[in-house]
Formats: sequence, structure tokens, C-alpha cells
Amino acid sequence: EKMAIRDVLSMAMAEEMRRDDKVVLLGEEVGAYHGAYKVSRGLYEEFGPERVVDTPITEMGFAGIAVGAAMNGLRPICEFMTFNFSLQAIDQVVNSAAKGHYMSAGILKAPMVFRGPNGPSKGVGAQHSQCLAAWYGSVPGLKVISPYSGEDCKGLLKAAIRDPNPVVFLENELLYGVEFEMSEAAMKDDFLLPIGKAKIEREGTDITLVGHSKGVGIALEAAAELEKKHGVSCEVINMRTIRPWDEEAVFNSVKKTNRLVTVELGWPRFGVGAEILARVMESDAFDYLDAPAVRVTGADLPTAYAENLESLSFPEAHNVVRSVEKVLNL
Amino acid sequence: EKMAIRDVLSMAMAEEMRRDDKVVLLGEEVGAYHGAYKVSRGLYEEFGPERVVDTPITEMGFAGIAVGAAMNGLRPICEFMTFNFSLQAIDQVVNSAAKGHYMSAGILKAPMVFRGPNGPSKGVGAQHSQCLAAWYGSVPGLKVISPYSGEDCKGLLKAAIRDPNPVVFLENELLYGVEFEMSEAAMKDDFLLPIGKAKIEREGTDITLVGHSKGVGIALEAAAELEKKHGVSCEVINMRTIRPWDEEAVFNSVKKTNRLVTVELGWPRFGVGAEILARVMESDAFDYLDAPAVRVTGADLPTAYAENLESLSFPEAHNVVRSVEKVLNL
Amino acid sequence: LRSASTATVKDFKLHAFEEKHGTPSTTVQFEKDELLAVYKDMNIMRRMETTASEMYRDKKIRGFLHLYSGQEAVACGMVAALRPQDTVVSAYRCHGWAYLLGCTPYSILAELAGRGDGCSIGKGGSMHMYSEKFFGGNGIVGAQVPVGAGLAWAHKYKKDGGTSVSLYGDGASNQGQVFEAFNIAKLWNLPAIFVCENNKYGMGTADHRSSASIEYYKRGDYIPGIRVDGMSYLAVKSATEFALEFTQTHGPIVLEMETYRYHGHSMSDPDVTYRTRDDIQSMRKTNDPITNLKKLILDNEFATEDELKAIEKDARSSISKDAKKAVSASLPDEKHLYTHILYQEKAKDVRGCDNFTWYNE
Amino acid sequence: LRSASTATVKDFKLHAFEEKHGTPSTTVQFEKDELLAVYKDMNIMRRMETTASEMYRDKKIRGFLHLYSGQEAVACGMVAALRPQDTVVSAYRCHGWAYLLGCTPYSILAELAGRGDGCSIGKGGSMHMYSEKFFGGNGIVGAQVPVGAGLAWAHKYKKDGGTSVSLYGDGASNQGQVFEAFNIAKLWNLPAIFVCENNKYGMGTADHRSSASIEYYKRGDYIPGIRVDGMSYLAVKSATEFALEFTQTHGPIVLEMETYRYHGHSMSDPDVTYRTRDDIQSMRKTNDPITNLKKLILDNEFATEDELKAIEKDARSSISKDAKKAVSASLPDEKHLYTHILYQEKAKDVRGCDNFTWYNE
Ligand SMILES: Cc1ncc(C[n+]2csc(CCOP(=O)(O)OP(=O)(O)O)c2C)c(N)n1
Ligand SMILES: Cc1ncc(C[n+]2csc(CCOP(=O)(O)OP(=O)(O)O)c2C)c(N)n1
Ligand SMILES: [Mg+2]
Ligand SMILES: [Mg+2]
Repeated sequence: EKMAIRDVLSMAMAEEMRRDDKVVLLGEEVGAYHGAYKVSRGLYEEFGPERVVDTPITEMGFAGIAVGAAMNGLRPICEFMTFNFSLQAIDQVVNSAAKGHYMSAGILKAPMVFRGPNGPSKGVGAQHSQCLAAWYGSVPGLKVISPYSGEDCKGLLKAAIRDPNPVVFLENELLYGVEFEMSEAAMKDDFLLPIGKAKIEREGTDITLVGHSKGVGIALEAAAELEKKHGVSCEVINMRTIRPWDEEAVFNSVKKTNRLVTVELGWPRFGVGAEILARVMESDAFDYLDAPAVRVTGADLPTAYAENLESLSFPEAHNVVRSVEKVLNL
Repeated sequence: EKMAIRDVLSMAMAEEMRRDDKVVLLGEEVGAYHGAYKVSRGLYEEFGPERVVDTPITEMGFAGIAVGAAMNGLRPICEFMTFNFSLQAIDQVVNSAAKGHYMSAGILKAPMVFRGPNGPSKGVGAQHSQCLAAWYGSVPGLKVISPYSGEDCKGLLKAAIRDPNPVVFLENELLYGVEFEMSEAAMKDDFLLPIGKAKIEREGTDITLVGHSKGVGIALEAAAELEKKHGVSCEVINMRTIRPWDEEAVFNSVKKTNRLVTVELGWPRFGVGAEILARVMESDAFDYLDAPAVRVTGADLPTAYAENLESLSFPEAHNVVRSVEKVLNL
Repeated sequence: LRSASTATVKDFKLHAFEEKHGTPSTTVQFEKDELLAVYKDMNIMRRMETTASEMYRDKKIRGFLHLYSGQEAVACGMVAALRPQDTVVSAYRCHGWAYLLGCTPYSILAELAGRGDGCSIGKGGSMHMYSEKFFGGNGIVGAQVPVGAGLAWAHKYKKDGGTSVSLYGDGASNQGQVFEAFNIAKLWNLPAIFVCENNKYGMGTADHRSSASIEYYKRGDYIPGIRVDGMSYLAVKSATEFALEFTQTHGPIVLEMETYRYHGHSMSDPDVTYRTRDDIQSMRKTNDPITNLKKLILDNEFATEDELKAIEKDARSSISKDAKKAVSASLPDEKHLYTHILYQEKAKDVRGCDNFTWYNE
Repeated sequence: LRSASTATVKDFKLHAFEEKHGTPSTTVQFEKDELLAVYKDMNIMRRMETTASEMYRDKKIRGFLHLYSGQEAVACGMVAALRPQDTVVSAYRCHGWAYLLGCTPYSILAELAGRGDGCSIGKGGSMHMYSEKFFGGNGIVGAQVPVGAGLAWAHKYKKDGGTSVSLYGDGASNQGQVFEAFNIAKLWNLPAIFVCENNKYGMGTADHRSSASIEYYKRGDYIPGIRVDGMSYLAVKSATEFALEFTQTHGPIVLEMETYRYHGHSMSDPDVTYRTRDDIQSMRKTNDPITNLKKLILDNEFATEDELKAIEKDARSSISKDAKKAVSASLPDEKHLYTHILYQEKAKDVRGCDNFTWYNE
């Protein structure tokens, strides 16, 4: 069965809300309007205004309210219309939700999910295109998920909602309408995926491509092209989780393929790829590298609106292809 | 002449305020109270309440006001009592100040400085100990400075105030009271340092240590100890600027010493060291590495209050010594 | 034929006014040329938005597109009152403001089409337009309000006699930073006009669902406020003239403009869940800012129906010409990918999307 | 001797009250045992803070230390009225609240000394103390207020009859998120008491220098507010009893507690630039919450001067014993460096300060 990501996400939320009446959804336009991107379609009708709650446009306030509710027994899903707007609320995510459990030596607990679209969309300009994976990924006390496929979204959003810790769940607007194959298991309401485990999307022998979110799709596209063009066999790893990220999966793959390229849509500096390259260098996988790894990332600039400039601001398959060719000396 | 960092910073501000009457300082307690950490001592008396302006405890508001004032012809220095509180204002720094010039194709300009203590202090707990160097460092449109010595603070704060772009200037509370030697030149009111250039604090041949802020001090301490203990000659590089960081200086040093350890006080994941290791791997300096580089960082956890736990949360010279020993196989 | 006259506008509702503050005048003067020029502006603005919506449907405009139709009297009335030293900052619903404050319709439509001739060289898009006195155009709800207070601070500091105008919506009015800006503006006695353009909805949320009090002119608490008929050019002009004076002596003021948005929130808003077609139609029929102005002109015999029709037609044809030109203009030069990252600094070693793509100016 | 009585407290100032809301009573009942217990609590709180300040001077306490002395009647009066189902969240000036809501003085002093016996195992310190009903202790000014509204939302959702109390200072009152919390609390009709502990200063800034309106009980605008004599245990108790009832029917309420802080903002505040020793002394002499309570007890002949002296002495000696024990208690076990990073999950491969130091539980 094929399902669009937005429907998978709402299915995941609906199932968890059926299972546990402490699960509530709050955010701007999540209720009567069904979400700015229609991710919560049907939930208001099924669960009513007490559990699917429209908020004013006050991110810092409602994020803090979600934290308080989590600490007092609810399991809120706090939607940011986009994660760009979470910058207004990031103090609550970091200083209240993430650090509370530690500072209180276990007394405070904040079982909750912050979710919404992250990273670039199309034609929305500099203020609406930022990827926050690395920022949230750096914060101890959080878990951070960045899913790619339908199954990722189903299994990981459900796991995030059940997790007793604050989880940041980074969706991608460009994928909301994309349909992914769903296995029979994934359609069931007990389908969970483990947070912190990567997935090998495509096995390969010559080089490892590691990405998250839409970066995985770009890597897969590049892999197909490289196969065709050069007969190169790429192993593509879907990180799925940014914190804690699955080092072992990446290290093992590098040990097999001896080459590595990372793919992400965020800014290059101090990003996700930086951490991966650094960890590879610090680990025993390093000895297996036959060539230095390189990163494919968003360009190091704010996002322009015009299509031609925008398309140069975010990586496409050709950036990966070129990088692989360089790494493999093709 | 020796001067404490806090006095150097206030000297730098005073000189620039004398030079240009568009330079103003605003923030919590910067005026009559002279700053929570006495960094603005004397300014209120010399420049009066119109130019040294106390704000309410409303970071998002006064940061936005500073941005607006910069866009309308002033050159504000916006003090965050600590950069932890800048999380409440980070949207204004990123989405208004940093992106404005680009989005407007040059119409908007925000010549201003955001400054204050960044990173850990002593005994202040999890919410008051965060290093934001990597976060701000990732944002195009910003310049980010993280000085170490008295001369750094003098020359770079003055350069930041004169820079026509938004500059994030990350001080360190633990260094405020530390006295540094100031050259005659540095005591003059025309002393400027170039943003974006690193400084070799200590020449060496066997390994390169790269750090910023207090990390430089730790590296220097470790270098002395390594010299004594093993006769190892460390080259210590003070990054000074985080964005754009001086890749060339680091690459050149690595080409000479063939080994690298980074030192920072922030969280390890997606941090400053990650970017340095990644760039080294991506550059031709990589071929000169005789051993993989490793990072010394803060521990990957919120900061505990108790002294014994806190001291395990932030790197000290022994972490650098151990890392160098491993890299050099001593 | 007369060339000047006066009319009486709806009563203003006042909040926290004191004796010394005076009150805005409900008897408003106007001139023939003025009204005809404004009539032209309103028609251009309306037509520009309609054209933009068509361009969007034709996929000539991407991303978000927030249209200002229905709210023209607010921008026109305020700009009529502004003096050269004043400044303005708004949110993303900014085309009309950009037009009145210096961007040509062509440069606006070209911006929407993402072309190099756009007022932001195609780098900003619908939400990010600017001119010398217009500081945007801001896509982050509420963020422009402290920025506007900062503009006011600079006016005061420079003693240039300017006042800043900060526009925000009924939805945005609940943002904490709005209250932070209020507080500082009052403490520092800043020449700032805070303007809530209450168009009744923030996306799909009706005002009373987002705001515990919909008396937006009172939400400055200790800041005097005026509720203004935002569908009347004259009422807006009068309130703004008053407010400009006021701010130079008494500090900040809040204006609530009662207005309405005809289009969906943005072009992707199906606009079906929260109001009916009939609601919109009845507003269009009974209280449209352009129709209101037309009536004023006709009542004063400043022009005939036919003369006004001609203005409408001119607006239509000039916008249509601009639009055609805009969609066929060339894309921004690729070098603009990496210009304007920093001011007064050429791009140096800017990393592109892979390690083998670097940009230098 | 009587064992119960009533007294009349200062008039409450009310804001935005309606008929249906009723009013808090200025005639307040109390009992002998109650007052003596509160007298003991206040003395313990005061003594605990004085002792902490000494420990700080002896370098037994590090970092920040914000003392509550002068404000005891607020916490004691409120906690006296709270019911088991209610919850509380405060800022960093939280020792007194932690004590009244379940932390022993020993565990508090041990926390301040950074010891393993501390109420947060030494991981929190002065600003971060908690108990089952006390959600801290928050070092970020203003951040606790939305959190408190969230506690209230959960009460309402769970229908447990609880009300949340969120405390913030006169400085914090200007934070935007406070207004965001107000708005949502009113829209959702949350059982939330927002309490501004107006101790006249935020660090070195007097209330009128941080706040465009210092009528903090009015700053909820559309939310009813009460100004309360925060130096009177009975006034606070009465207002809180009223507010608890109120919130269960009418939603949020704002209480302003007029109080005073005797110590500097924190121990590093020299406390010389913004007020004089005399200011503090005169407050201590004329309107001290403990002295006020003492007078009430004596007037009602619930105890003799000597009996009260004995309570004071007991407090002193028990705190002194606790302090001695605290500073000699052992440091937290090093494993607690990496416990409690995540809930219900053992630390796994937590990176220490170098690549050769990793922690696992
Ligand atoms: C901080 C932030 N949150 C959410 C959004 C998404 N958003 C854009 S416009 C809007 C509605 C704003 O309504 P209002 O302030 O009434 O202005 P109007 O659109 O009616 O002009 C929302 C929720 C945003 N851009 N920024
Ligand atoms: C967001 C934020 N900004 C600044 C600070 C620094 N700070 C800590 S307490 C304080 C003063 C708060 O005053 P008030 O709210 O009146 O509370 P009081 O200390 O009087 O109890 C300040 C500025 C902080 N902790 N958090
Ligand atoms: Mg609106
Ligand atoms: Mg106070």
C-alpha cells in the first residue's frame, strides 16, 4: 500500500491518541483547520477540541505550556507550523524540557514530542528554510528524529510519542505529499521503530552515502545514477535519528565500503555531516577509509526566493554524484 | 601592562563610543549597575543614560529593538547578561539581523554587536552553562568571534563594533577577572584586529592544538605540560573567530605538525571541533595527517552544580594531554 | 466644482486617553487631487493582488503569497499622513506597503515572479520587500514589532523628528515580543505607532479564538489606543495624523484598524473552514475600502463615474503590462546567489552544496 | 486561652472583577496551632537563608545564591491555602518554596553545598530544587510562567480539581511569554494563579525602571487581578483561598504580592547602587513578615514572647545542625554525572571531555 507522508503522520498520531488518552496535540491551526499542511487531518473530528487544541501564534508560550503539561502527566505533541518558528520557543525546548530531568535528578519528566516541518521547502525564502537538526542534535536530554520514508514516519513518530523523554521530530514539508510504500506490518497500530537505529536503504560495496530526511532521497537518486553511469555500488544509510545517531551502522558500512559521503540539506558549517566526519575520524572506522570523506550540504548562505538561486542553495543528486566521483577518483 | 578582560572590554567600548556617537550600549543592568559582571563599568558615567541604556528583562524585545535601531542608523552593542538568555532572542539574531541584508538584496543593514559571556561558568548549573559558538557559527550573515586574550578582546571587539554587519561576540565569564599582558599598541585607541584571522599563540612542531576562548588557555596549559613531560612541541592556535574561521591557519599548521587536537568547552556533538575535523578531512591538509585528529570538548550532558561533577563536565589540561598522548602514541 | 472638502468619519474609540493627549478629529479635510491619486493607488494595489493571484495559479509565483486586498485603506490612509522622516515595518502581507513606499508595481510583480528586476532582485519574494523607509516585509509573526520599536529608538536618538509605524495582525497581537516592545517603548517614551491591522483572522483562526481580548486598541494597557475604521481612508488618515503628532510628545500609541481580508490567508489556504463565501461577499458589498472611497469622490463630485472607470481601467492595463513584462524578465544573475551575504564585503570562499563548489565575488 | 480567632487584613485592590466573581475576604480566620506552625516555618526559612549566606561567604556554596528573606509571608500564606491536588512552579529564588513543599532544610542546605544528600543530589544547586508538587526552581527569567500554565492545562484535562501557581518577579513580569501564557490561560479558561512577587527590584533595577506599569495586578488586562499585602500571612492566605476557588470556575487570576527582598539580588550583588542600607532597615523594622506574624500571635495571646523565642532558637539550632551536616556530607557519587540525562534509560556511550572517556550506566 502506498501512502503520502502527511497521512502516515496523522495515522501515527491517531493510533497513539486512541491508545493513550493522555496524548494530546497542540499547535497553530492543528484543529479545525487540520494543520497548515493538513498533517492533522481528521484528528479534530475524532478526538475533539480538548485533545486537538488550536493555539494562538505564540510559540514560546505554547511550547512552555506543552512542557508544563508533560511534567504534570499529559503527553503532548507540540506542533510547530514549521521548525523555523521554533526559534521563538527554543529556550523552552532546551532549558525547560531537555535539561529538567537532569537538573532535578529525576524528579521532573517531560514526555513529549515537538514536531513539524524542518529545513527547506520551495520558494519560501530565507526565514522559512532553515534546518535545525544539528542544533537540536547537540542538546543532551533531547532525542532528535529526522525520518525519511513512510515507515520511518509511522514507526518513529509512534515511538517518539511513547518515549518518556522530550523528542524533537523533524519532518520535511517537501515530503508531505510524497507517497511511500507501507508494509503490512507498518500499517498495524503496533508498528514501532527503535529510536537511535539507522536503516540501510540500499546495500552497496563501493561507497557509503549517509543522509537524513530528504537527503536520503537525494542519496538514493544519486546512487541509481552512479550505478548506471559508472557501475558504482553505493550503500545508502538513512540516519533516521540525529540524537543519538547510529554510529555503529555508519562505521560498519564504512568498514565495508571504505568511502563516505554525507548528505544533508542544512547549512554546511557545524552541521550534521561535520559530526559524522569527525566521529569517523575519531573511530576505528577511520583506518578503513581509502579516501577522505566529504560532505554534501546546503550552501553556506541564506535562501533566496528565485528558483534558479534556490536550486543552487540546496543539494541535488548531481552534488552527490560529483562528490562520489571525486572521492572515487572517477 | 596587565589588564583584566572585563576592563579591556569596557575600554574597547568606551573608545568606540568616543569615536562614533552612533555607538550605543543596551542590555540588562548595563547602565547604573555597570553590568552584572561589571563589564560596562564607567560607561554610564561617561556617556550617560541615552547611550548606555538599561533594558527590562525581555531579551527577545530588546534584541529586536537593537536590530531595528541598527537598521535605522545606530550602531548598537546589545549585551546579553549571558548568552544562555540569548535563546529567548535567537530568532531576532538569526531571522532579523543575519538574514535581512541578503533577503533585501542589500537594502537592510544591521551594523551591530551582540555580546556577553558564553559557555560555562562555575557552579551555575545546567541552564547557565551553554556554549553557543557552533550554533551562531552556522548562520550565514553573521560574524562570530570568540576571543581569548586581552589583546583579542580589545582588537576584536573594536573591529566588531566597526563592522557593518551583525557580529556575535562570545565572551567568557571565567576570563573576566583574568589579567592579560597588553602591548603598547594594544593600549592605543586605534588597535584593531582582523576578524577571521587566527593567531598562533605558541609555535610548535609535533602537534597542532586548536581552540577558542578558554579552550586556548587549556591548550596552552597542556602544551606546557606536554613539553615538560614528553618534550612534545605543541603548536597552539587561537581561533579568535568562529565564523568565518581561519581554515588556512589551521591547515598550514597541520601541514607542518601532521597532528591535530581541537579544544572547546561546548557540547561535543555538532560542535566547533566537528567542523574543524570535517574541514581538515575535506582539504589537502588531510594528506599531511599522520594520525587521525580528535576532539576535546565539554561532556555530552547538562551541567551539574556539584563541583566534582561539574569538573568532569568541562575539559581541563589533562584531557588535552591524554588526547595528545593517544594521537602521538606516547 | 470644489477642489477640497471635509467629511465626518465614524467615532474613534479611545483607550487610556488623558486630557493632555487631545483626540483625533472625526472631521477630516481632503482634496480632490488627493482622493483621485489615492483612488488610483488603491486600484493599482487591488489589481496587483488579483494579478498576483492569477500568476500564482499559473505557477509563475512560488511559495507563499499573502494578498492585501480589502485592507487598502489602511496603507493608503497611513502613508498619506506620513512625513518624509518616518519609517514603516510590516509583516509578510506587504505588497501594498512596498508599493506606496517606493517600489514600482513592476518591481513588485517581478519580485513575485523571482526575477532579477524584482525589488529584492528576486531574493526576497512575496514576504521580503523593502525600500529606503520601508523595513519590510518580515516572515516571522511578531518579529517586526520590536524591530519597529528599534526604528523609533533611532529616530529619537538621532532627533530626526521621525516616528516609526509597526504593523501586525490580530493573530500576531498575542506574541510576547509585542508586549515586550510596548513596555520598552513606553519606558523610553519612543515615537512609535503600533498598528494592529485587525482583519478578523490569523490564517484560519478567527480573532476571538486567538485573542482573549479582541479590543486590540486596548492591549497596550498603559499605552493610549484608538480603534479606527480601517475601511475608511479618511478615518485612517486622520488617526495617523493625530498619532504622528502624539508620538512626538507623548510616546507610543496603539492603533487598531478594523479591516478585512478578502483572499485566503495565503494562496494555499482553501479558505473554507472558517468563513463562508457569503461572509466575504457581504463585506465586499457593504464595506469595501475602494467602494467607500469611490462614494466619497462621487458625493463630492470630484469625478464622474466614467472618470473613475478610466482610472480603474488604467490601473488594470498598466498592471497587466507590468505582469507580462515581469514573467518574461530574466532570472536573477547567478552571482546573486552569493552577493549580499555580508555588507561591504565581497563573498569569499562561500561553500556551495558540495566540497567542490565554492563561490567568490 | 482562645485557640482560634479572626483578624482584618488590608483592603485588597481589585482589577477587572465582576459581580459573579465575588471578592476575597479581608476578615480572615486562623488558629493557634496554625500560626505557631507558620511562625516556625518562617523562622526556619529565614534562618536557612542567613545560614546559606554564611556558607556562601565561607565558600561552601558556589555560583548563584538568591535568598528569599523578607518574602516568607508569600510562600507561607499561599502554601497554607493550597490543597493536595495543586501544583507550584517558581523562579530561581526558590529555597523557601522547596522547603514548604517537601524538601527538608537539610536536603536544601546539602543541595546548596553540592552534596549527594541534596534534594537534587547536588545536580541542581540553588536555582533547581523540586518536589512532587513543586516543579522548580527555574533559572531562566519568565520561563516558568508558561510552564505553570501548562501545569494548569493538565489539571483541567485530568479533571483533578487542581490549580497551578506560577510565581514570577516584578522584573520577570515584562517577559513576553508571561503575556503569551496569560492569553492562552484565559482562552482555555485554565485553573492558574499567576503570582507576581513584587519585591520592588529585579537585580539592580527598581520596578518603575523595568515596568511601564507597576500595577502588576492589572497586567493581566482581561484577567482579574488582586493586589495583596505580601507581608501579611493572613492576607496572602485569604487571597489564595479565594483565588483557588475562583480559578476552578472562572479561569486564571493574577495576584500581586507586595513584598520586599532584604538581601542583594544574589550573593554577588553588592547591593549599593540602587537602594540604601536605611531603606532595607526601615522595611525590616516597620513591615517584616515574621514580626507581623509575631505581633498577631502575641495580640491573640497564642504564645508568650518566651515561647516564640524558643521557636526561634529551635529553628536556629536545627538549621545550624543541618548546615554542619550538609557541609560535611559526601559529594555526589560520580556516576551521577551521567544519570538522569534521559528518563527510563541508562546512560549509554555518553561522551566525556575527550574521545577516550565514555560513560555507561
Ligand atoms: C513565529 C511564526 N509563527 C507562525 C507563522 C505562520 N504564520 C504566518 S502568517 C500567520 C497568521 C498571522 O495572522 P495575523 O497576524 O492576523 O496576520 P494576517 O495574516 O491576518 O495579515 C501564521 C500563523 C509565522 N510565520 N511565524
Ligand atoms: C531570560 C533571563 N534573562 C536574564 C536573567 C538574569 N537574571 C536573573 S534574575 C534577574 C532579575 C529578576 O528580577 P525579578 O523578576 O524581579 O525577580 P527577583 O530576583 O526580584 O526575585 C535577572 C535579570 C535570567 N536568569 N534569565
Ligand atoms: Mg489577521
Ligand atoms: Mg523582583
